[in-house]
Amino acid sequence: MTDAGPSAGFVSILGAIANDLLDRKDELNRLDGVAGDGDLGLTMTAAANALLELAPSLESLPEADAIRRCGTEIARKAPSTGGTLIAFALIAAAKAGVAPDVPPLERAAAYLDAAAASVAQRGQVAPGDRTMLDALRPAADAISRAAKAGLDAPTTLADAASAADAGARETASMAAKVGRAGWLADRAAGHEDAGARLVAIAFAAAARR
Amino acid sequence: MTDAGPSAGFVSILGAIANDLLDRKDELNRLDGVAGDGDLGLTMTAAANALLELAPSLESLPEADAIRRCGTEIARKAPSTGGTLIAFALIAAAKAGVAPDVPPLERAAAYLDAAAASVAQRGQVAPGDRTMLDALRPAADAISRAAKAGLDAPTTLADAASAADAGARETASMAAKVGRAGWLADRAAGHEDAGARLVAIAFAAAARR
Amino acid sequence: MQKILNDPEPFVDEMLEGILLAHPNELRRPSPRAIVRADAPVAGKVAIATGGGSGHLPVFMGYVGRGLIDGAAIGNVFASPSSDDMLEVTRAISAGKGVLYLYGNYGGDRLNFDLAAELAADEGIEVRTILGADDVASAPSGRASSRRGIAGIFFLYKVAGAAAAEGASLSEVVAVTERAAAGTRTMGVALSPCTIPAAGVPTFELPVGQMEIGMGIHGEPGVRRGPLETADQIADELTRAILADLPFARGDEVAVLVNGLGATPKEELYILYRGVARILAAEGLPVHRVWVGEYATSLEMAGASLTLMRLDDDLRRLVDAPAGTPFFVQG
Amino acid sequence: MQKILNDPEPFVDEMLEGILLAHPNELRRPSPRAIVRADAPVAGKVAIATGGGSGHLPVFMGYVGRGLIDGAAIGNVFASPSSDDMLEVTRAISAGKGVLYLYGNYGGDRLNFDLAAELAADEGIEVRTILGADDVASAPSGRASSRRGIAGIFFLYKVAGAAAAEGASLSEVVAVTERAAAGTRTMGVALSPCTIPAAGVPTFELPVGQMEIGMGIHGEPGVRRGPLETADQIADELTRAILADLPFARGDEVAVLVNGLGATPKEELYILYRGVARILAAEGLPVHRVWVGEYATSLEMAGASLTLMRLDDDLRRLVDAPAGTPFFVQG
Ligand SMILES: Nc1ncnc2c1ncn2[C@@H]1O[C@H](COP(=O)(O)OP(=O)(O)O)[C@@H](O)[C@H]1O
Ligand SMILES: Nc1ncnc2c1ncn2[C@@H]1O[C@H](COP(=O)(O)OP(=O)(O)O)[C@@H](O)[C@H]1O
Ligand SMILES: [Mg+2]
Ligand SMILES: [Mg+2]
Ligand SMILES: [Mg+2]
Ligand SMILES: [Mg+2]
Repeated sequence: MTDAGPSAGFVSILGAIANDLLDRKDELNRLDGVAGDGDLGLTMTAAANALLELAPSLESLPEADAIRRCGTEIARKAPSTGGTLIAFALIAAAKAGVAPDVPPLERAAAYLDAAAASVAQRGQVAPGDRTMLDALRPAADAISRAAKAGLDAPTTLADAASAADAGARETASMAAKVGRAGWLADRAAGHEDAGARLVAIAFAAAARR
Repeated sequence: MTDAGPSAGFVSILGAIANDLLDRKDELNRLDGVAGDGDLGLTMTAAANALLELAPSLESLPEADAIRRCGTEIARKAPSTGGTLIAFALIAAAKAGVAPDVPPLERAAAYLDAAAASVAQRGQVAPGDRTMLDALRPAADAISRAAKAGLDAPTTLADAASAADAGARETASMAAKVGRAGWLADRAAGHEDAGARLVAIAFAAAARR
Repeated sequence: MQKILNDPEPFVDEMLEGILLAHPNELRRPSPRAIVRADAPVAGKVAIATGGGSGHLPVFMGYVGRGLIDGAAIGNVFASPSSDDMLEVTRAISAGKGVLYLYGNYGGDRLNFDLAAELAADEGIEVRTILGADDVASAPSGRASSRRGIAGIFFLYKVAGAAAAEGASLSEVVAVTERAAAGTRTMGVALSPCTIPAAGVPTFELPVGQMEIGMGIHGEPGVRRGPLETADQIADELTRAILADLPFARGDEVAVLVNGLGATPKEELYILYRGVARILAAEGLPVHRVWVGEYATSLEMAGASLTLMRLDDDLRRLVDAPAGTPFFVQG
Repeated sequence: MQKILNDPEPFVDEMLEGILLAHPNELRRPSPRAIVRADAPVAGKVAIATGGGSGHLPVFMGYVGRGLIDGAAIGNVFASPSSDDMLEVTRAISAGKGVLYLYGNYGGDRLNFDLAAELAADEGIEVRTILGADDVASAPSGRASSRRGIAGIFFLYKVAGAAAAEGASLSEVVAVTERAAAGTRTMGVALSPCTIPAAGVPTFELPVGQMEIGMGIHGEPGVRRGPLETADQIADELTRAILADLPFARGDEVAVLVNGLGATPKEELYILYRGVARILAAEGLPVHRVWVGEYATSLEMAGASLTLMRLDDDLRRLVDAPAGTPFFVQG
């Protein structure tokens, strides 16, 4: 990590996430196809490619600016429901007013809190509605807890990843509240929500890095 | 054959042919699909149903009138290339000026001669062009020969049926001259012409009756 | 994947290039994913913007033209356009009389177009929004505002576009279009899936001999899946669901749209309409005018949808008004 | 068989019933298989009759209307109408200025329509015949008169119909339409078969990943079958075959029709046109006007055809003239 700019840590996590998303395209399409239109893998491929292209220019930026650039880039290049909610979430995180001298895990906790609040507000959803929030909220909470408890970064990220994974798994038994209603043939029963799995993939990538 | 009208013999052959055509619908569609549009079985089903409906009203007509009615009915109800050529052929046969007191096989020979000439003229084809004429011409010739030789009806019809069958088989190695040209991928090679097989079916039905 | 294409990746951009090459005098492209009338902004007229994912032609940009809408933001296949794209459209069509955003009720579109509307307002452009939410199969009538927008948007474009062409103010256009939306109901049936080019495999499986009643135009699940029924049975199921929902009442004059989803021949659409017409006649609902054809598609999906709009004098005049785009002409 | 129908047997008659129910003010039906303009015969005008098998909408009856043709005889799916049907059409449209028969070059149609023309002549109606024979894939240029007629018939209807609407005499209509026919060439590609409802199984097999270049609109074999190529490669193969055949020469102004066979989305047709437009530009052939959509279909067959017509001043004016039917409107 020689010559590391202020956002080097963020960028390296970003690269890990983007690469994993590229690998999981078909799985995300398939999950989205169960109840939606089967394109989340395509949208996330567009997002991941945009981020990988952007990454080199981010390292030297202040962290909040780097995060905001990711948000505006996804808003432009991957503007689906999922993509736009993620873009808004990143922009909200960038706006959260996190001071650069706060320790990394606390910064992460503050970003994720703002991000989860943004998804809930913009998407008008709560936990249990079978959306990406069902993986994001528990992961954010796990990081907050770990940061408060003073755990180390690898442990914290592993906790967050397993919280996100558990949250994604639970969506398989949830009924969707947004979009289609309960009176529709519930083909989705037993399948995870695509956006929740996407969040779990991202946290797993961050933890593995 | 009590109460038989002047066309009872013709009508009974007609019924046999119509029923066999109904049975062979899929085969005729399939053969027509090889180089054409796959509908000869459908057209012949329409023709056969029309003839079966018409048949009861024909027995009491003079034979030439009965034949002409079959032609005009097929022209109305089954007006495809194959159907219309058969309709014209029947009308030509009816117009051939065959005297009712000529012996049956000679009458048949004269009808068929006029029919084959009509197909050749209306369709602008000659034997060897891979059409129904390649079964009709040899069958007509076989009946002429048998009638001249004074053979009995069953033998004559059996001869005609095997001549038509042999003619239909030969079309499998003929190149089409009408419609598609030789420069087209010759998917038809090895398959019989649908219209020739149709004629062979008709003569086989007549012989079996 | 039996498709005529070069590469799934630039599918949308190559399609746009083809459309612009074919219709250079009628359409222009202020930015890569924004298509507007060649003569936009049209002075003295309320402007109408729409947008949404690709794969539904003539929805969306096929309705950009005379007597219809002014511009469309173009997303990837089945994906929302960006707020930037919608903002570009808005800027290119705004003639100072206000802009109506008229599009289907989908999460991504709402997020992006609401943001575009905010940004446009910051630039001094007044924007009002009406959502197409006509698919009775997508939510019960108690939650009608969460319904998906499908082929019924055609009637909304027609009404809003004709009102704007007549010189109505933004609030007048909004009022009459909201009345149209309130009286428009659609339901569809899918007989086959379709394949997003970049995905390469069908979005879902629908075995031969089966149909899905109420399926969405991106392949979202419908109300039930079962054995393929006859045209008359399908007409009955679609028509009854629609009639019960508004509910339409004896004597209501209606406009009818029988829409093909992509692979279903016009011959079949007319057989379906025959069944619908008989029911409408029996229910005492006079048919003012009928449109039969492909008005809102899902790539090569087989199937059809039925839309009914309840008419009043204004709506009757507006649906009858002339219109002309490269994809749709009404004399 | 994923079709919306009641019963294969009355398929054509139910379709006609649906069409008449949908468009009662524009079309009428003097006999069960004859569809004519509601206002036929149109006084003072040469009348134009066509006909052919069903399954190709808007070909044939979709072009019955203002500025186009006057009537169509309707056959079963892919089968000729009867001579009686054509005679009924002829009687219903003849306004004393003569009748032009304009239809595709198929054996059954020729036999039946020639007979109808003879019978019409017996009744004192003058009939002239022009055949559409535009499919370059169906016979070499040395035997051009034995070619099949496919989507290019649209241009012939347009030219003949506009000339008749201008008040031209029968021999004038014939002359300009023959000039149009002489300068019109089409070639197509099929990506899937289609199924005649009464047959219940596809007319032929075409494995996924394969295409057939030059296939006829009833599934008649084409010039070659091979792996599915890119849109640009297909554009190249179709365009080059057409350009070489007339041959078109640098500077010739052309009208272009990119026609979908049934299941191919408009998105793909425009991607195909993009490839065609590039070649035409490179060859120095100015494009006067482009039509993209479903103008001559084969039920639910996937695929497309390309038609080019060489223009002169008359033909340019005639293709641009307004026209209006329930299936096609040009402003
Ligand atoms: N209102 C919402 N709030 C939060 N998340 C949502 C909402 N709607 C959809 N999502 C998430 O987005 C995912 C689908 O994203 P995407 O495929 O991009 O949507 P679309 O194709 O419908 O635009 C869902 O799996 C879900 O997790
Ligand atoms: N010009 C012709 N002369 C004689 N027979 C012909 C001619 N053209 C076609 N046929 C016969 O008609 C058969 C096809 O009949 P049909 O399926 O009714 O034609 P289509 O569907 O093309 O109208 C062919 O198999 C052939 O035997
Ligand atoms: Mg999706
Ligand atoms: Mg045939
Ligand atoms: Mg989507
Ligand atoms: Mg046929």
